Amino acid sequence: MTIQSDAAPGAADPTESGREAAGGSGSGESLGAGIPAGRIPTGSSGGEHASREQTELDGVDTVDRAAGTPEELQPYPELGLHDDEYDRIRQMLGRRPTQSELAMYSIMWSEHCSYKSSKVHLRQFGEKAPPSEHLLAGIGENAGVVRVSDRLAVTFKVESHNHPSFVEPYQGAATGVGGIVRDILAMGARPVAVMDALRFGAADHPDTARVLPGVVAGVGGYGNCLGLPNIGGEVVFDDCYQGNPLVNALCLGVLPVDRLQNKAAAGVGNVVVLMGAKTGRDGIGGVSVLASATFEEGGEGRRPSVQVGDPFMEKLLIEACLELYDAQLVVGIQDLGGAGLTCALTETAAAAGTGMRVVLDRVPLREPSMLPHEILASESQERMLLIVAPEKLEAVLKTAAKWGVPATAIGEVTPAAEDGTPGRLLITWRDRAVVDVPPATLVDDGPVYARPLREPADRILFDADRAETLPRPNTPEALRETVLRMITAPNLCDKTWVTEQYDRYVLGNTVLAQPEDAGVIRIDEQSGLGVALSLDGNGRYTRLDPYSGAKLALAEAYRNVAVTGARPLAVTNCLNFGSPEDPAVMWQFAEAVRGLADGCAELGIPVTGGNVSFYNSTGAAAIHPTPVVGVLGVIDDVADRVRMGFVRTEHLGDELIFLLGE
Amino acid sequence: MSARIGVVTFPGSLDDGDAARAARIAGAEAVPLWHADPDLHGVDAVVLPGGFSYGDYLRCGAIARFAPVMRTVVDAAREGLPVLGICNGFQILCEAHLLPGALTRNGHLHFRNRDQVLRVETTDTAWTNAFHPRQEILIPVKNGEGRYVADERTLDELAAQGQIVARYLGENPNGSQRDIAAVANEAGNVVGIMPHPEHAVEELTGPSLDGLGFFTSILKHLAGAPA
Amino acid sequence: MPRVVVDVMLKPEILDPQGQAVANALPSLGVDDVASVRIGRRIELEFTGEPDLDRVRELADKLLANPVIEDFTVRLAGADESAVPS
Amino acid sequence: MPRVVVDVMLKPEILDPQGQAVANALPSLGVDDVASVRIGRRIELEFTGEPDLDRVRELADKLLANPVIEDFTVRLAGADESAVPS
Ligand SMILES: Nc1ncnc2c1ncn2[C@@H]1O[C@H](COP(=O)(O)OP(=O)(O)O)[C@@H](O)[C@H]1O
Repeated sequence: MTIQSDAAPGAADPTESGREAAGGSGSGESLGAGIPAGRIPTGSSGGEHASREQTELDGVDTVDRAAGTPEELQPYPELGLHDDEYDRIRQMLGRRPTQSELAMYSIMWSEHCSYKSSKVHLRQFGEKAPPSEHLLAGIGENAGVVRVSDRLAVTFKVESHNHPSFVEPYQGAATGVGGIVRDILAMGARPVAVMDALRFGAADHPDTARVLPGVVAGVGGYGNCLGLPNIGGEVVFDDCYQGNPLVNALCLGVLPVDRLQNKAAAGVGNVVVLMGAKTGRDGIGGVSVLASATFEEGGEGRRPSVQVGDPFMEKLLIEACLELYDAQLVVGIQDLGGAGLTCALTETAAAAGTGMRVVLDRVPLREPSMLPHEILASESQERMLLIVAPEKLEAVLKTAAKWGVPATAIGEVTPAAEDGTPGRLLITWRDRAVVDVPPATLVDDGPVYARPLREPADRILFDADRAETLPRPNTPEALRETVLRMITAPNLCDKTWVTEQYDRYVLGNTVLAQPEDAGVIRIDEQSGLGVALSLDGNGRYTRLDPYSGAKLALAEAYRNVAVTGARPLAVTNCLNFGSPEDPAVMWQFAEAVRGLADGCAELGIPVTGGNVSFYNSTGAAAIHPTPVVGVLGVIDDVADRVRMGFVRTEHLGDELIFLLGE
Repeated sequence: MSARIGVVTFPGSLDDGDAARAARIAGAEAVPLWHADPDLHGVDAVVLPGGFSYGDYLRCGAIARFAPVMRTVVDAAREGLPVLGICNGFQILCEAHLLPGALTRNGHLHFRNRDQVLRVETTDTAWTNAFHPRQEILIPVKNGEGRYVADERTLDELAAQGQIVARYLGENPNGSQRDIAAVANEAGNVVGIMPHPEHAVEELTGPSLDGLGFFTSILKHLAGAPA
Repeated sequence: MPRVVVDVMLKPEILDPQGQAVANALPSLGVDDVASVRIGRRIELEFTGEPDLDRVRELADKLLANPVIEDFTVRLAGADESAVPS
Repeated sequence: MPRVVVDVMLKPEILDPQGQAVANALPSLGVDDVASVRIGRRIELEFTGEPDLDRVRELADKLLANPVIEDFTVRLAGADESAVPS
């Protein structure tokens, strides 16, 4: 009994034709038929045999080897895992993790993926949320989905790409847009618009001259090439973002209600298909310690953790996915984001409670020498994971080929255990098991921390420093001076230099965009149905009072949507904060979440999704706590939208101007 | 029977839906054409839409030019089939040598999207006969590589033979030579334009309705009005 | 595997705004002995067998360069030149 | 005037979407013996005096290349290489 030839050691060249849909009539059928269980060796291997095996495997750590070498030292601290977290992994597995498993736990239990510090607070969004009959999918999905008519739903979400955008502004911002677009796509929606909220250090700082043009060109480069109109955003300057700019990107998508997709890898025997770009050593900076620490001491240098985006591939991926949805060819789908295959495999399996068997050798690679943990950790962009019924596989590969997108069957869905406990994720490489874990342990059983909170000591000073005590300009000269100062302030100046680099016309449905307060997109040409969106935040207010600051950001976005004539329906948010290990930051975070949740309850609209970005600081100094809030509203006929400028009428000169509010 | 206007979709085309909508608003039937299918399905005219075909990698339009559909389009255009290339479509027409010159990186090196005033320099083409001579129109421009260049002799010839179809008025948005925004072939059936008429066909979504003129022109042309 | 390098540069009479932008930035970096900068493309083609340079020239003329605005040169890469990944 | 050529290529492990798009287009043009294509920049600097290659390397590192994702090489142009306009 041998494994199929294309998974054998000699056949590691992934470019070999026939592996990819684009290369021919496709391959995966054999996988659909299932991999006999007996092919995965399970017995323990001893002495001589083991060492021969190890050379064949390039020293890669297998499940057998892990079981036989319980005391082997592993670089888990370098991967960001604490002693107790590592102990829990050992306990859950009943042995030490393999290298690949360690990489996977370190990724899935990271702050970024597990929300381990924020979870206890974010619960309020659900608990305090008003009941909403519009919500088809909420927090926990790739993006929240809101029903806006009998037939149509919209989905939207904002996400951060702050750190990558500081390292490599163009690519960091570009892949930030690419990532949020795939989230929207994964829900079954066609992406139809983007927005971007940007924060930089001082406008006249030399490094801002590096970061800002790169970020703006990257947001534009990727979004323009995808054909998504940019309908709004923010550009804010403040010293606190000097070493840590904020790049928050939002995407809006539209779907027919019955096209909603989910990520569950349901249906034993269904095929797991990887579609999109080849996998390379992108963004594996973190786990490269696994190779260097254990095997190639001082060998390869730290890999650049920068990913390069290919918007053209993403555009093809979008068209291919939409065609698959419309033909009802996929059972489940998940985008590959920051945590790559690791996240997509474990989340799809955990969502269904099934197991999964994956032949890692089948993953098409850009660099054939990649090791299993690198393949699993790779953050290569423009990839999606599909769950496909075996009889639909051929049609899926054909659709992918039509759009020139590689698609490869890499595994299959396996049953839960007989006693009803969820199945296991079994990953093989060169015929050996390198991962054998219960998927939910990575997704749901990660650590959760109620971190200590402490009100920052300077709050008292802020409270004492009332606006009423500030000197007011009270002479003509002082007024003149104040006005001049304001109109030359970077935060108030015209943002055309930025917004002109974005296409706002593509798709022909942009009803309002820059310089309006909110973007408005028509989503149904027949009825004129449309949605309005605004994205707002204010780090300074939130620094002064996180609870009110978050509420104010919500109120601003809500107002901006309401003034267009739209009814606000739902909220997304991106919470940009410093280190959660700093009690003062954690207090800011807790207060801001409480404020946002209370604000949403008062306004009667739910938070449908969002993103938390911690560890935003320059040196030891955290950025201002910066919740960025997106509000979505619906307008029955976009022809009724209200523009922000005064409208010229026949009675020009007779118009009355009112100031509403206090 | 309404005129049938084919709109080609290349991998990476973005404004194909908009071009089809514009054709429909003008009263034509829009027929989708696929880059890999050399058959033009009997259309009366073809639009090569805007976008980033093949990611605009290498040079804009360089790879799309070799698509199977383009071989047919090139032959048919030489026989008189009206073809309008918008933005990326203009770039493809230049790469395919159906139009002289080339489109290069904007002088200021940025992608730029703004509402732009143009002057229609000739109404003597299949795509501009519905305008009046020297009409000033407002349509969006949006490109990163829209700077038209050609050698001086070609530019002189284009001017002399009335092949300059439209010029930028006011600030030149990309550094195009002689403010050229659109050119035609000698016969006037093939026109390339950098700005986007298909984005100025509806009150709600465009800065004006001026773009419609290109699509009503082709209908007039096909109905037998002299080109 | 043998590699062919195709260098593509804008014709001298065509404005190269990118090169100009770099040239303009140099003095502020203390570089004042550069008279001009031109920026083009370097294309490395890795062949599975012996490359036919004439065919590469044809390819360059048709696809890799636009003869309306660009000049190109074609040559076999020296063994010492940086390699594309295998 | 002496010329220095700076060749800038993406690091081998970095995705090169441009090169990939060209490589994918080749078969339809009848070219099937190209295994991979990488596209980078060729920068020609024309000096008024004797160029100091170490200083050019510094310049490449700071301005001409993006060392996060790109590698570069610096060399004096041979007399036979295509000239930039004088
Ligand atoms: N980064 C950005 N991306 C897209 N649009 C932006 C961006 N920054 C600002 N805008 C848009 O520019 C316009 C003016 O912005 P701004 O000066 O911040 O106005 P306001 O204070 O009214 O929000 C708004 O329509 C806003 O959406």
